[in-house]
Amino acid sequence: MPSKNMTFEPNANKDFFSKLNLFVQTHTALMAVIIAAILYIITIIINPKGMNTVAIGNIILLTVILSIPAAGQTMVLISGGMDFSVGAIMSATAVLTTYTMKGENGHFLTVLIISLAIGAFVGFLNGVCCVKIGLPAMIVTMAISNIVTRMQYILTQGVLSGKASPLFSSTVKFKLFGVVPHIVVYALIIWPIVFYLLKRSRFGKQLYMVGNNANAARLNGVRVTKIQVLSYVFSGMLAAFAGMLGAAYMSTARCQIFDDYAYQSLIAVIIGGTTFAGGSGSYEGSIAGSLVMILLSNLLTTLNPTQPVRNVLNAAILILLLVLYNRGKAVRQ
Amino acid sequence: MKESFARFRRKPAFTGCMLFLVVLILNIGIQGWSTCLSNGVSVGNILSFFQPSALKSIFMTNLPFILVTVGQALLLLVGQMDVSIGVQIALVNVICIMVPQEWGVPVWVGWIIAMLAAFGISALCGACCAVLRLPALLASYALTYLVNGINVLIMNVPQGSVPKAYWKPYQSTLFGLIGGKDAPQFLKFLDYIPVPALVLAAVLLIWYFISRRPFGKHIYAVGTSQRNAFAAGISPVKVQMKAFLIKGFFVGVAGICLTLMSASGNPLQCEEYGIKSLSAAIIGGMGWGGWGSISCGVFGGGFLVLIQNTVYYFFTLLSKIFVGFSVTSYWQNFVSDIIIFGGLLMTIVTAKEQRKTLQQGLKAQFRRGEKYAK
Amino acid sequence: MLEMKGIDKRFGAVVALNKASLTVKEGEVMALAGSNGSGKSTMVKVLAGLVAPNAGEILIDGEKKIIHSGTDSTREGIATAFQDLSLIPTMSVKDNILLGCEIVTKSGMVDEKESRRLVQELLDRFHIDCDPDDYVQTLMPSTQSMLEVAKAVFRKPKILLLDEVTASLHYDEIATLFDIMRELKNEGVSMVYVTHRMNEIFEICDSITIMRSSETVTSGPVSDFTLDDIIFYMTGARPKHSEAKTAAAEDQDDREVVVEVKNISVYPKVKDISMKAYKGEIVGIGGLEGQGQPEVIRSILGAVRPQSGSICYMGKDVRFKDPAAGVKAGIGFISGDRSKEAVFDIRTITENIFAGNSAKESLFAYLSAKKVRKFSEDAVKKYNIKIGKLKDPASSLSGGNQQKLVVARWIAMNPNLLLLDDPTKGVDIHSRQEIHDILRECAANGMTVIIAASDTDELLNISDRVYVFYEGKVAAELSGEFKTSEHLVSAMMGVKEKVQEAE
Amino acid sequence: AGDAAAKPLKLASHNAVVEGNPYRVRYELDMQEAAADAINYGYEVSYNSFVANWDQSTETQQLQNSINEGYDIIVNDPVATTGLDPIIEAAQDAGIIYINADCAYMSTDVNVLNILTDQEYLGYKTGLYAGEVLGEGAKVVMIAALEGNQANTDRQRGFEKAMAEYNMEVVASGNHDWDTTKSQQTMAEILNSGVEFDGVLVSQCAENAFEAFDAAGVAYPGFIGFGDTGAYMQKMLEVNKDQVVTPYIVLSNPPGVGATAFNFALNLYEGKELKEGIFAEGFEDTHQIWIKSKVCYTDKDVAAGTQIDGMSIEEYANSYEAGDSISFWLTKDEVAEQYFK
Ligand SMILES: Nc1ncnc2c1ncn2[C@@H]1O[C@H](COP(=O)(O)OP(=O)(O)OP(=O)(O)O)[C@@H](O)[C@H]1O
Ligand SMILES: Nc1ncnc2c1ncn2[C@@H]1O[C@H](COP(=O)(O)OP(=O)(O)OP(=O)(O)O)[C@@H](O)[C@H]1O
Ligand SMILES: [Mg+2]
Ligand SMILES: [Mg+2]
Repeated sequence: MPSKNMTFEPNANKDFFSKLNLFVQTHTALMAVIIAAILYIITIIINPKGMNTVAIGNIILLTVILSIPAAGQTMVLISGGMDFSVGAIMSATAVLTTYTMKGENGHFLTVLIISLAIGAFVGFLNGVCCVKIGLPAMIVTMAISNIVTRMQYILTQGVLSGKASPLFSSTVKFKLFGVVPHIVVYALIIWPIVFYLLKRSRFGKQLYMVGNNANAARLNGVRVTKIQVLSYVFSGMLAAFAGMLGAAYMSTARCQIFDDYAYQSLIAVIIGGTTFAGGSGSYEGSIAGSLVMILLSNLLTTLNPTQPVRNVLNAAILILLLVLYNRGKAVRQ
Repeated sequence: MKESFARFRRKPAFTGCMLFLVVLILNIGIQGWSTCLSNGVSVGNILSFFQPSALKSIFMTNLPFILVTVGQALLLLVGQMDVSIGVQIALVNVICIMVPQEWGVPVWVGWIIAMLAAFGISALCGACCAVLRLPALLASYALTYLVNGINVLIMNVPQGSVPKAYWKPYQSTLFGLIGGKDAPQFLKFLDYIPVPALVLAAVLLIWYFISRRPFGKHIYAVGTSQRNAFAAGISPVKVQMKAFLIKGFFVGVAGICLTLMSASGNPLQCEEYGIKSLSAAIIGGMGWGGWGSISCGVFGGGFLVLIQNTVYYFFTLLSKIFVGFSVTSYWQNFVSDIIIFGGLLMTIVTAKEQRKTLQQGLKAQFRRGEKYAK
Repeated sequence: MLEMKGIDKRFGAVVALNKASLTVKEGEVMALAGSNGSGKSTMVKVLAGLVAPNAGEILIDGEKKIIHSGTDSTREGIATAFQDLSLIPTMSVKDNILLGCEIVTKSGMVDEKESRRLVQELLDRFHIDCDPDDYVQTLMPSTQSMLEVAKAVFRKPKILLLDEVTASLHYDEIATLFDIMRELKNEGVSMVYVTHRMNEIFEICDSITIMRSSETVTSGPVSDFTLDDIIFYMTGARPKHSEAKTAAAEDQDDREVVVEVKNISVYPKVKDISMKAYKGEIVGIGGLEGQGQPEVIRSILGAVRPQSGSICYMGKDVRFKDPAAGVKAGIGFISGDRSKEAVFDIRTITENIFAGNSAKESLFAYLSAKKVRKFSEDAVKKYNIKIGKLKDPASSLSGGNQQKLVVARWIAMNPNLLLLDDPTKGVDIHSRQEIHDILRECAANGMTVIIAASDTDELLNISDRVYVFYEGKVAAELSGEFKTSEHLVSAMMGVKEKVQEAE
Repeated sequence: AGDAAAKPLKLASHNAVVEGNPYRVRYELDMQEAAADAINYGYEVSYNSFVANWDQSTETQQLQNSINEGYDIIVNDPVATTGLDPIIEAAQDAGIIYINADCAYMSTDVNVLNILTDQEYLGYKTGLYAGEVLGEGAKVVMIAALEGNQANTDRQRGFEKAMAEYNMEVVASGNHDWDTTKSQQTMAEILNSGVEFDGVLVSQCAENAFEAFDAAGVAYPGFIGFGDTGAYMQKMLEVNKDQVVTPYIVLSNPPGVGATAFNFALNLYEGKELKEGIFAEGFEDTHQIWIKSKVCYTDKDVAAGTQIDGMSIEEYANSYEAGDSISFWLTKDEVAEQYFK
């Protein structure tokens, strides 16, 4: 039976843009790295002094912190959901960390266990509401994150109190050879776990299946609800851990300190090629996307515009990035 | 009667309406009780919710939010959304104040320019979401930064004022408008009709006429399936752009109402309306794309507004019953957020109704099929 | 009247149309035939304005036309009933039919009264039994299909495109449809009729155009073609008439019963169904569409909960709480509704083949990339699936190959019991044959197969024994000498007495 | 205290925001304390607080509700500098004592008392000390608070005045919007940019800006200020323990200003009259009373062993929680003595 459907187009002299577009769509992670590189090059062209060990260390540190909630966000998006509560969970565990540690060493394990439990619980709640009950993920995770935020205030009465333990802080902040911050050690633990989950376990395979076609996955014997709820739970736990690292980085933590990470992580993940529709995406893309977000902010500071102009520029660049990657399909093909 | 109620139960606006009514009754009760405790029991106090001044202040202060929620509902209908809707109101407000102040033109000219700005920014958002087909959530989030920046560039600190001749009518009741104490007393009942309520009614009436045109059908088609609408000869891009422009109209009116309420300008306000209006519309019964109606927006917006009011009186009441109980805002916010979450959970009820409808529909068909076969 | 010349269309790397052409004369019904993925629907969509061709031209009445959108298409007098429907489920029947051509009063408002009258007229003409105010999503699939056609006809087209509209229609509905088509033909309307059902081509069509692998291979009056000719042009090979294997019905009783369904009912369609399947047997389920076949199959899998009755699997009463439980117990399920229930279109071919394995074993155990690749390479080879690269998305495959992918996914897992729900729906003859061969081989190796199929010939061909469902009950059980087309069809129509007499 | 004859009095405190803002949290706590303290003057004050979450509509409605509820005193820290004229008129018509605190209310159409902290002074004082330690023509980083906010504008005016006197040059700038995270992030990004500077001028939230130096592992700046939290005071003492590494300034932007405003209200409630000439120069038409920061010290004062509230500076600094900012408020008697006839 002749089948020519799969013949690949031999003459490749199509116009440059459609080729570029195809490249962007198929190599999203690589594209994110390229954009990051472009942003960095622009930064140091504008300000050659910007290329220094301090800056590089800082960029690594912030990228690692952002890449952790982005990991959870990636899983949730792949499974077809969306998690807006990562910011609130991060803030909550950050506040909890400083509140419990009170600047003394030795509370790490307690804090870790409680934080992960909180993350898992909130993630579970998100999962149940979005998946089992079937409410719109964006709205429900936002509503739940509001409640998480209120709990922070009730716990601390809104007062900034306590401090991360110096030892814990130093495991995040101190620099190897004056450049590489110690936080990479945490990254070396978390990243492989995430890669393992997504690429080398049936959980990952099922996650993609569920996100792509939940109905088919179910009839194929996948426990769809379980997988989706699990993705929210993992997202909650990862965010919880990121909140602890954030607290170590900031030393002190007020309520709502990391709320912005909800959007930040979402955009990072999207720039990394994961789509809202679910079923596709990769964690390497999300890490690269995190790097783009950090370098973008760095570039804007280098340009040193006034706050309103900075906002306008930020918007313009974000839209540009979205145009590059995330245009929906046209109705007419 | 029973029939029409059953039909109503299957409508998307059902939960929104029920939630709204429940909170309304709660509000009337708690507010009345709270007032009784301070001023002694009397019919007037029990129904203190209906005092002209109380009614007026609810409408006056919350009209912008409700209008914006209606706009958001319209966007949800065509399968879009706009979280920058909040800063857009601030933009309108800023222009309303700054244009007359800086250029010395009459106030109403400023308003027209502000309206045009609302259309312009909505068209921009529409261009991003409908024409360029960017994910609406992220594109409009990016626009939040843009509009915010523009607002501060136009007006760096809160300032300005509106002549009393403009804001006074907005902040009065229909009775006040026709002359207040000088008006004939038999028209006193008009005191229960705040002017902002009339504005709301007018805007909804305009919408009613728009929705009865073919466009009113097209928004559902486009929201449910762009491809199928396109196949039927409807341009999804055009319909979505139109929806964005109509939303621009809502935002413009909302911004002017806000200006009349505060009689001044503030570049940094209402930002959270973007997300809040989205939750409100969902609580009101909207789905993503093609499911719901404008009334969902009205009910959802009203629900959130009344929650806030009810919680205020609830805590006041507590502090009156338990002497020495002092209210910290954490608990107030906590309680209202829990209630909002509860409201969201309640939307499952509509989902259930819809499922039931589907089943009933199928059952009827099936029976008919049996008859047909014989 | 209508002429399409040299139409090219690529979707990314996939070539859907390659210099395809087609000509329709006035007042003629032209059949557009071709195996799955040969580009029929794409041709139709080019005319409907949904697909932008990369090259080629469209002539209507000799004039060159450019069709950019549904509006353009309507303006040129073209109306389309799509294979995957174009109705809006959340809108009422009335609004759907009038969508894009609303009746308005002078003031520009929609004239609801006049709309309802016109729509009611149309519904009567098509014998569609529903209210103009019913929401489309509450209607049965067959009614929706009819509405799709009615909607197209309402536009009073000069050219009517019907893309596999009969796939889910009942026989009486098809008769109504053909009547209307004849009427339209007399009015001079040209029609393009896409179908996989060969008998329909001979019944209603005047001419035929056959496509293969994105190209138009031949066309001419239907009278010039025999069935074998058509199949030859579609597949490039003459069909070999393989003889159905009949199992000896007598010695059944001492074989092991793998699954036994006892008096189950599933609201609303299944009322009281009992059936059993023995080890190594292929059991067919026949019947008109909507008699409860999918529900029964899904209750065995655990995807649907029966209200009453019991299911006995491997000698034990079971009640799987979800398909995952069924799969764990060694059941596999293959659905014919590829896009909704089987294929993960944006995932790679590898992942699609491995999907069965992915679902089964422990969630967090290590899975080597090599193992996954080997698994799928083997399956692709063994089942002769035509692919580009293993890393390509499943959507790059033609429909028939996608279906083989799904079959391979489960066969490779060697399940104890394989359930198939109309697995060859819309699959071309050639691929169908291959899938049958695979199933026979598996059954010979001891796998039990239960298969529901809408095509009677296929059903008789593949199965050892056939249960015929009618109105949620078993109307007949056919095996041995009773397994004939006549018995099957009369049972399907609910003509019970005859069958019983024969038994 | 606590006599049975205490007169019941209802106080409503309205706020633009409380959550997420340690300053406003303290503001509320101080007000609560002042309200409790009023028992000594024969008032049993029931206190309720309402937060508008930066929404003027909510603010207006809550004020209207408070008017309907018959509160005696309303102290408002407003969302914006204008926009409440109608509601203030309504409150005053109802015989309620309405006082504006902390953030200025700038409308001239209504007669409202504004009890504010002298923000210009904070900027000016910091700038002057920076000039003193860094010398003429120093290069500085300027991290301002929230663009478009009145207090920020006033402070910047003070900073600029001092910078002009010492010819200082701003080589990098940013905003922290009173957000501690942002303060640290902005400082970190400025450090990333590799720009060279002598000192850092920051409009509060200095502790987090300073934290960025720690995180980046670079040498501390030649000056930092001003800050007002426990964390800041303690950190600066620790850094400069053995020798002065980074000269700094501690200045209080007292959250207690709301409590002070309440005590103004109490005096007004008793019918006392304000003295003449107490309004800030140039702001007479908006009736602004600027309260100067009472707590102000630098590294030099630490070396000199200056005492605050009868404590050494170390003791004073350690008496604050990390996140707490320095606060004080004027009692009813102090207010009466300084501002009333
Ligand atoms: N949107 C699309 N994106 C990518 N490939 C597509 C798309 N639509 C169709 N194709 C591919 O184009 C080819 C032709 O598809 P088409 O739907 O026209 O086939 P068909 O003849 O209608 O088949 P069937 O009988 O199964 O309906 C197939 O290989 C299909 O996979
Ligand atoms: N039972 C149902 N099944 C399917 N869809 C429904 C059902 N009920 C309502 N809808 C959908 O919800 C939409 C809104 O319904 P509704 O009747 O409330 O709209 P409306 O009357 O136009 O709105 P408004 O509230 O502004 O008067 C309908 O157009 C339809 O798409
Ligand atoms: Mg209606
Ligand atoms: Mg087709």
